Amino acid sequence: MNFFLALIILIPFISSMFIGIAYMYSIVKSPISRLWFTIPALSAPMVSFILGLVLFLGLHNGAEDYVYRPYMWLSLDTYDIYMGFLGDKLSIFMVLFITFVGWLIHIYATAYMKDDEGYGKFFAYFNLFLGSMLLLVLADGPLIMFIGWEGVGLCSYLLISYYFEDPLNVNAGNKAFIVNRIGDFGFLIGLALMFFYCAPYGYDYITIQAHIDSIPLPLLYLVGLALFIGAMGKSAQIPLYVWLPDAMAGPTPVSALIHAATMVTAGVYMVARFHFLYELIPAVGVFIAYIGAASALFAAIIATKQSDIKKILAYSTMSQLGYMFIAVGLGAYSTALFHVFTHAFFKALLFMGAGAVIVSLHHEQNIFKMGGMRQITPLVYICMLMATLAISGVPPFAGFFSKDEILLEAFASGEYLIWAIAVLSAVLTAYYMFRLFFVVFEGQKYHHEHHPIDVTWVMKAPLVVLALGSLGAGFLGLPVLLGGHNLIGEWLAQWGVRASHVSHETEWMLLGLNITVSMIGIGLAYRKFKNYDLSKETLLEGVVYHKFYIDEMYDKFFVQPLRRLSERISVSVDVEVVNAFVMALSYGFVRIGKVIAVVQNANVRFYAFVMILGASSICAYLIFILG
Amino acid sequence: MDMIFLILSFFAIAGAVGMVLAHQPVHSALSLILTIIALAGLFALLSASFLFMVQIIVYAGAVITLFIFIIMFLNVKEANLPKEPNKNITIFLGFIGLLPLNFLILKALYHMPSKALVLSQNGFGEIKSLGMELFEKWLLPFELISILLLVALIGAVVFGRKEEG
Amino acid sequence: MASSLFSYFVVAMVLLSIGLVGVFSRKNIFVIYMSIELMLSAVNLIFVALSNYYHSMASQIIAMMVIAIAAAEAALFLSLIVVLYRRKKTLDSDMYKALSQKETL
Amino acid sequence: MANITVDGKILEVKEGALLIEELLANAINIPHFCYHPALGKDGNCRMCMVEIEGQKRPQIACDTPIKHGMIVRTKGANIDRVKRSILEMELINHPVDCPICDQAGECSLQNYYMDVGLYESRLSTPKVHGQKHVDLGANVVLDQERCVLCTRCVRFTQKITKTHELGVLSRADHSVISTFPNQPLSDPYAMNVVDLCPVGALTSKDFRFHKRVWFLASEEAICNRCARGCSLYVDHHKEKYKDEMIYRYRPRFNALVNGYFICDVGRLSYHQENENRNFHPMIRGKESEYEYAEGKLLRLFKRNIGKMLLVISSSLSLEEMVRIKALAGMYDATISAYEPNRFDEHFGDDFLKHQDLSANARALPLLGIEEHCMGFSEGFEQAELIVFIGRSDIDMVKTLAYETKNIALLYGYNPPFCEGLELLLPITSHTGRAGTFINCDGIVQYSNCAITHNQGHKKLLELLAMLLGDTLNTCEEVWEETIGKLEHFQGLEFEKLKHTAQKISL
Amino acid sequence: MGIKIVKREGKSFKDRIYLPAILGGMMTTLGHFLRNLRDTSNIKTLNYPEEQPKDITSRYRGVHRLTKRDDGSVRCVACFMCATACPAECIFIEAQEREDGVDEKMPKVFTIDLLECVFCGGCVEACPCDAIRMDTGIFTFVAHKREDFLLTKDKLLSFEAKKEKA
Amino acid sequence: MNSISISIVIINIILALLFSLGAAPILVWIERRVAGFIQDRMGPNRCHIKGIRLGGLIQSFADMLKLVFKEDFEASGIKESFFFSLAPVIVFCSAFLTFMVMPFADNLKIGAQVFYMQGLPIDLGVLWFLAFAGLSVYGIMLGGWASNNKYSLLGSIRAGAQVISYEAAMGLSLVSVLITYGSIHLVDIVNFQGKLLFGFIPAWGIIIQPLAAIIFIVTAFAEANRTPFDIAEGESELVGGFHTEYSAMRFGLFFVGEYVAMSASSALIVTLFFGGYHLPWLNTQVLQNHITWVLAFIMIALPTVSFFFSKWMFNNNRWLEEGNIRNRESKLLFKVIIGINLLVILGLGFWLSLGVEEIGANIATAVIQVSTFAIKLLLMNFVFVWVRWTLPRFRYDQLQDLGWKILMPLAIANIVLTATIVVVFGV
Repeated sequence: MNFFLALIILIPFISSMFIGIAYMYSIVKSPISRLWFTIPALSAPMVSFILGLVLFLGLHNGAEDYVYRPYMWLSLDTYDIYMGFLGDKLSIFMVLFITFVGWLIHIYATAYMKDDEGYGKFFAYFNLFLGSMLLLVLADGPLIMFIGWEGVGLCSYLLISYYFEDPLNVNAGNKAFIVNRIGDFGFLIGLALMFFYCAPYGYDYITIQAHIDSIPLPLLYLVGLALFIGAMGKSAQIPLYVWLPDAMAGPTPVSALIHAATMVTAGVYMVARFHFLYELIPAVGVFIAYIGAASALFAAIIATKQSDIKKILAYSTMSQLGYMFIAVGLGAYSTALFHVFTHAFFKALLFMGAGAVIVSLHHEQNIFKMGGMRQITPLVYICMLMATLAISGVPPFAGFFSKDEILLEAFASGEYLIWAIAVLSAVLTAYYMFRLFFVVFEGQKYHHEHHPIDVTWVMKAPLVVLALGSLGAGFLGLPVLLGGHNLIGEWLAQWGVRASHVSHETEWMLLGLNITVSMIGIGLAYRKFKNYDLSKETLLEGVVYHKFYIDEMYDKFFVQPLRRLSERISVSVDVEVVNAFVMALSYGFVRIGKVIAVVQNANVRFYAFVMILGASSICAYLIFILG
Repeated sequence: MDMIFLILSFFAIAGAVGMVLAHQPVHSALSLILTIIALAGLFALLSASFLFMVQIIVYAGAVITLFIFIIMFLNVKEANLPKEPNKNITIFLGFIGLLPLNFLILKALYHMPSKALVLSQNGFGEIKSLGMELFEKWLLPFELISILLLVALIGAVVFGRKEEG
Repeated sequence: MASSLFSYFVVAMVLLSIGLVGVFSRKNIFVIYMSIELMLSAVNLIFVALSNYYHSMASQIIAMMVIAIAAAEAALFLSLIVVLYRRKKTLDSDMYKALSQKETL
Repeated sequence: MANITVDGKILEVKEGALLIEELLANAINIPHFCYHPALGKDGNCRMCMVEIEGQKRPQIACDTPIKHGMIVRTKGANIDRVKRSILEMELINHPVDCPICDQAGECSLQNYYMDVGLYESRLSTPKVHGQKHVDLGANVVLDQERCVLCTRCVRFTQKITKTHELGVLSRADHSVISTFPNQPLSDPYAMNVVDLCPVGALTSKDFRFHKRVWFLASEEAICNRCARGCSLYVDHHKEKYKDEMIYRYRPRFNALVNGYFICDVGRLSYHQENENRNFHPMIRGKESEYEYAEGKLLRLFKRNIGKMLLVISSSLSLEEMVRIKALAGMYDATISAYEPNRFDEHFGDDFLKHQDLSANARALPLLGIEEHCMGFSEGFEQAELIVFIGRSDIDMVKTLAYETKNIALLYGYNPPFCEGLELLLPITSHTGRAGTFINCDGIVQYSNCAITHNQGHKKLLELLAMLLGDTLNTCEEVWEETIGKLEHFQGLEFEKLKHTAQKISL
Repeated sequence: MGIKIVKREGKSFKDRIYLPAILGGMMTTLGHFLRNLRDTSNIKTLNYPEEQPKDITSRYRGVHRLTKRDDGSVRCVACFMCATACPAECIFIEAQEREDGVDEKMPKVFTIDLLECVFCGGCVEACPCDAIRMDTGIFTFVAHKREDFLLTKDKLLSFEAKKEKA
Repeated sequence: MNSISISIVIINIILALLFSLGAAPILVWIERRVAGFIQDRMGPNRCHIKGIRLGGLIQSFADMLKLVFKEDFEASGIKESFFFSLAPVIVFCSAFLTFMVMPFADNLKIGAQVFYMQGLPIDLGVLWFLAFAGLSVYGIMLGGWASNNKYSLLGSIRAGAQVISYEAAMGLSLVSVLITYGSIHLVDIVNFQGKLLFGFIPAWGIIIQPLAAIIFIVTAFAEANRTPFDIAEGESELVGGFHTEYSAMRFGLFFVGEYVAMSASSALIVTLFFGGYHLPWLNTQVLQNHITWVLAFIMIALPTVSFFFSKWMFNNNRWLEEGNIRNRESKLLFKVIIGINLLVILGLGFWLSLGVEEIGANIATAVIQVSTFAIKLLLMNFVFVWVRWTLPRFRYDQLQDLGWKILMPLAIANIVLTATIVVVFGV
């Protein structure tokens, strides 16, 4: 069954290639039925999911971790690096929800993209994206993981700038790619450092774990930080988050896929994967937690003033990712992954619901131009309500349990500042999510420009499934306190739960607090957005609306100076120093060439003459010699 | 015999010199005809009667005719002829340059056994013997030549057609 | 004995030299081509003379084939000249440099 | 702007303008005699009748201001009947002597009759006869019988020249145009009335009976008599077995330069293009073949590198000047455009005539060609060969040092003398070649090549190309190669310039 | 409906090889040849200088003439209509002012180049004054020099119309 | 080299000159009279010497005289005076040389010696004709080019292209003929045609090789620049084509050259396809064996023919004026005919009564064959003339189409067919 690991990855890749070729054929030769794209696109994640399920059941029945190494990939001097896949509990867990949620998003996307000309292209990318993510997750070593890591980056770039006719979208894609490159740079440094020390023994997680001691401690800090920079890039943490809102330029299923199942969770997964490393350097962990907390709060604040429905959701993702990093940083990897799991459901639902709204309003994204959608798309309304409740942390929806656990971890770790920020963020989360919800679904109808239509069942069906997931996923991690077993916690016990030493009273208290906090947020939103007026905007709100001018600051402090510097260099140094040198050389050669080129005058008669002269000279010489 | 040989050689060489020196291509071509016909005479003198006819029919009758035809067809004006101010000097220099070459070859040839070449008796050089030889021993080259001619024909047609557009 | 093999060789050599000189000293593409033809004829003369000398038909056949090839060459060459002249409006062979320079025919 | 409907077509025109202006501007044929864009409306001929919706009777288009929404008809049975009646009226006393009338072929009356008239004459009473040959002075002859009394000529002397020489005499069908006693037509623009006259009443004594107009071909050119450079048509014809001749100059409308008129001096200056021409090259006073003389010129240039003075006329075209400059650069020669007799104060006036008699002197500073006496003298001292190009005032050299210098002359006309000239090479004259000229106001105009003489003399540009050893034989090539790249001519497109004059900043 | 199908001629094999048609033509000419060879009296050739043509009609376009006014002066007013109409451009006119008061304009030079004239009669049609006619009946005009074929104004005025035989 | 061989050579050369050069004025006369009769005209009939018109033949001699004595001038535009003069000479010489190899009679056997009855006793046969017919175009091209006249140049260009095109078809059509006859020697070819096919049909080329005959005749027309292939001259388009600028005897050489070329083409056609010097059913052998009867037949036939000719002459040879000097001609000619008849009959009778030996038989056979050849030649020339006055000129592209697209493939097909038959039936 080990080779199932390879199959899980290969199937999306093969289907992607197939769709791609079919798409090329349809463009170059003649249009073909869309079923040629749809069927492989939908079946690939499904098959992967089933395979994952088989593996999961195997693990569940107590099998060993699956390791599958089909062939040697690199043979560098003395180091041999295998193409290897690792199927332990963590990765199979990831595989399961990635493929499942991904599959739902695929189904949704078939309806969402049905009028698009690049239907086949889209699904080729989509499957490739999924495959890359699976490669990232199932890799048995950092190098293989890095392939998936970069593949994910590439596909995000392709998909974000999917509507490449508009330069804005292309810029967004570029931005995502470049910001990710910065993160990847850190990631690569970390990998390289690790490689330097661990490669002699082998370069897969197990070996690294075994030989982590060979890295000196100070360097270990550096490695941890460097890897975290990579995670920052992928998972959109301060300061490398800027690409995330812009990534909304892609089609909505792309956003859903990026935010729910694939890309952004890569950072969390990576940190969890290197838990053995981070456990050695708890200070870095705390740093990560602070970054996470800051991101959570920061994003939540920004989200309160956004008007683009997808951007709100994007910031909420960033905020939730902040929660996850809080957990990760504090060592509660299973908690973080639990939140990843629940988040996958309700965030996918949110995006797809938002997508449904957008579609029904003919691609209107401004929430203030929506309103009253309840009557039009009642089912979407219900699903969105459930998702919103879930993200706001209202019991018994999924978000409540995972978030509660994170808060518990934060409280228990003693970092009360982080805890406080997290709670504040929770208020804001409930606030901005319900703000969105009320504005979009309740309130005045603001769509006289459009004639809203209800979306098809192909779009709705995944919503329903996900809504059920948002409702029920939390119970998989139902804490012991509430009589649950915390199945996920147990499953991922290896990635430890540290919060067991908090007393039940405290837990109850925190639980209550959480509910209260959510209610406050919801209440605020309800009060404010019954009659909302955009014109009353304070300075602070303006700042918030403009996302704290972070983009502008980036532009001012990094982009512009660099651009000016390069311009200066291109004008002065390049022309006057480098060019002069090169030109002097070339001028010299040209001069010499010109002198020599006199004989190369393209005059065949001249060549013939010279040839004859040569022959004649030889003859003259012969006559001279022979006498 | 010797007299005829000398006269024909003189005409051949005179024609060749005229061809090289003439400014107008038509004059060159006409001088070349002189050479060709004189050479045909030399062939006849060497009792190669078929080659004599072929030389006249193919060279004088077809090739040079075609040549003059093209020259007239293009009808190049005096002003459009290439300017060759140093023509005579280069020709002279060329001859000087070629002298050693010729000298060496002739020196080598001088030691070949010398024998007068005369009109052969008993049918040597007749068309029949040439034909028998050609179609018995040289059939393949003959066919190859025919293919070559065909290729040249097609090539000429392809080159010469009107430019489209 | 003027009409010995050697004297035929002398005549052929002279014609060949004239042809060679013509090829590299004249610009007129027609004259260049005619010089080439002249060289072919000169070689033919040698072949025929040797045929007579050795009483062999083979060299006459070769001479005949040379003539045939010259005819084929003439057809191609002349059509080339026509094309070139149409495009360049000159017979100057030095102007036909399209392959050596950035210029079209 | 206003929209009017003319014959079912909607035109966008200027509100308040005269209807006839806009109709003519939109190329709608509307017969008229008395209206002229330069002289304005008068409304006496009644030829330009149009039907206007809402008006009971047909109206004259030349006195109808445009209103928005007007619906105008210029055709139709009704209006044709009106026009035919008016024409019949005009022709009651017309002698209908088209075979001997100089205007035949360009006569409005004739054209309108062919368009709408075509009736049998109903006249039985004898026609009123007038004088057939009245010499008005200043080369203008009046035929009173043919006159339709449009008074364009009268208004010309009133409005344009303000000399008031002409008037209408008598009444009714005895009305005639006339000068005042002992006051002949004498102003320097008088011959414009011949062009203005729509019929054959006023004819030019200079052109009268020389050629029927339908034989003439017209070429657009400009006058090179003075620095104004008026636009004109060169009417020329090559009779069988004879050399090409210019028969007249006619003014060509050019709003930037001369409007509708030219002066009489310029009009008659075509005579020098026909007469006084020299076609025979001479070498040291002996006639020679042109090709040989050309070779001689080239040899002269090659022999005198660095020792030459090129004395050029400032009436040469821009292209020629540029090429001469290149020539000077190539042969290391000095150029001078010094002309002592360039200005004539008596010639200039405040209308079209300009006191500077050179057609292209504004180009000299642009190209950096010396035009002062100093430069000439300096060049003269060093030179052994003096080449006069396009001018013949070699007397001034004669007075200085005739014996010691060789003089070559490239000139289109008869030079004052030929003895002692090293070389005299005829070139085509002003009308025999195309060129661009800059007039006194910095307006660049293109003059077409109008005539080609039988004799094989070359254009100056071709000679210069020969001397320079390249192939820039035409103005187009020179513009493309050099002039277009000069700073002052950056914005100009040559193709556009060929048809429209353009102003440049000097 | 209204379409008439016309058989294409010249497409059959017999037509395409030409030889039958050529032979047919040659038979025709051979027939003429043999007939005339046998007996020359069928030939209609006129032995011209000895035999003169007898059938020159009044409408025959002979050499031109210029008509005169009643007072014997030239009727032409040099309007150039004949020169304009002439397809061979063989009429050369120069106009001049007429001083005698009869008219304003008259030809100074009026020349017809008979070597170029195609005798189409266009000039006669074009003349508005009936000043040029081609009714002289002269069908041969022989001269030794080219200049003699240029009919000047005086010569044109000197021709008379051919007298009709009663 | 005895006196007999020298005299035979001289006779041969005289015959060749007679058939080529001497035929020219007669051909001109035939051309003009035939043209006249075909077009229902008289043709030249005025020129006479003391009333002797010979049906207008004198006109040709007068024209010749005129051409010889006319002022020979060159236009001032002609730069290449030498080539201008050379061109007609080339045309004339090559046409003349072409004729030189035609056999006028079978090889004459006198005693032990065998003589070729050709102007030049060369056994190259057909190839010689091909070679010199090809050369004659140089004259035309050179003349047209040297004239420095665009019409002339166009004419010469046309001539060049035409000759190159048709020479190919001609050579190819000859190949099949040569395959059939198995020789390139013209005497062999003619003797082959002396045989009988199936015992009663003369084995003439036109019967054995009809396709080759047609192709060859057509191409021969083209080679001789005769109508309908005279586009080089093309007076309706090119004024006079290559000879526009020529006058006097230089033109005369062109003129005569054309007729000589025509004569040569006719001779070759006759030789190749119409049995050459053979009378049908009477080949050399038969003639030599039955020479007595043949001579007797001539003695009877000659007066009969003369009678009918005289009758025709008195019918048609009249001048319209009574008493004109020209009207006496018929009587004079009648006397001459009677004289000739008497001479021939008396001579032959005398000879027959003496008895004919072998040499005499051979010589008589040769004379009869030469006459046969002359008559056939004349008839073929008549066909040339006849075609000229029947067919219009080809358009240039049609001409090239005909040459390359019809005649050439046909000739090749004919070669294949002939070769197949020869190989299969071993004939």
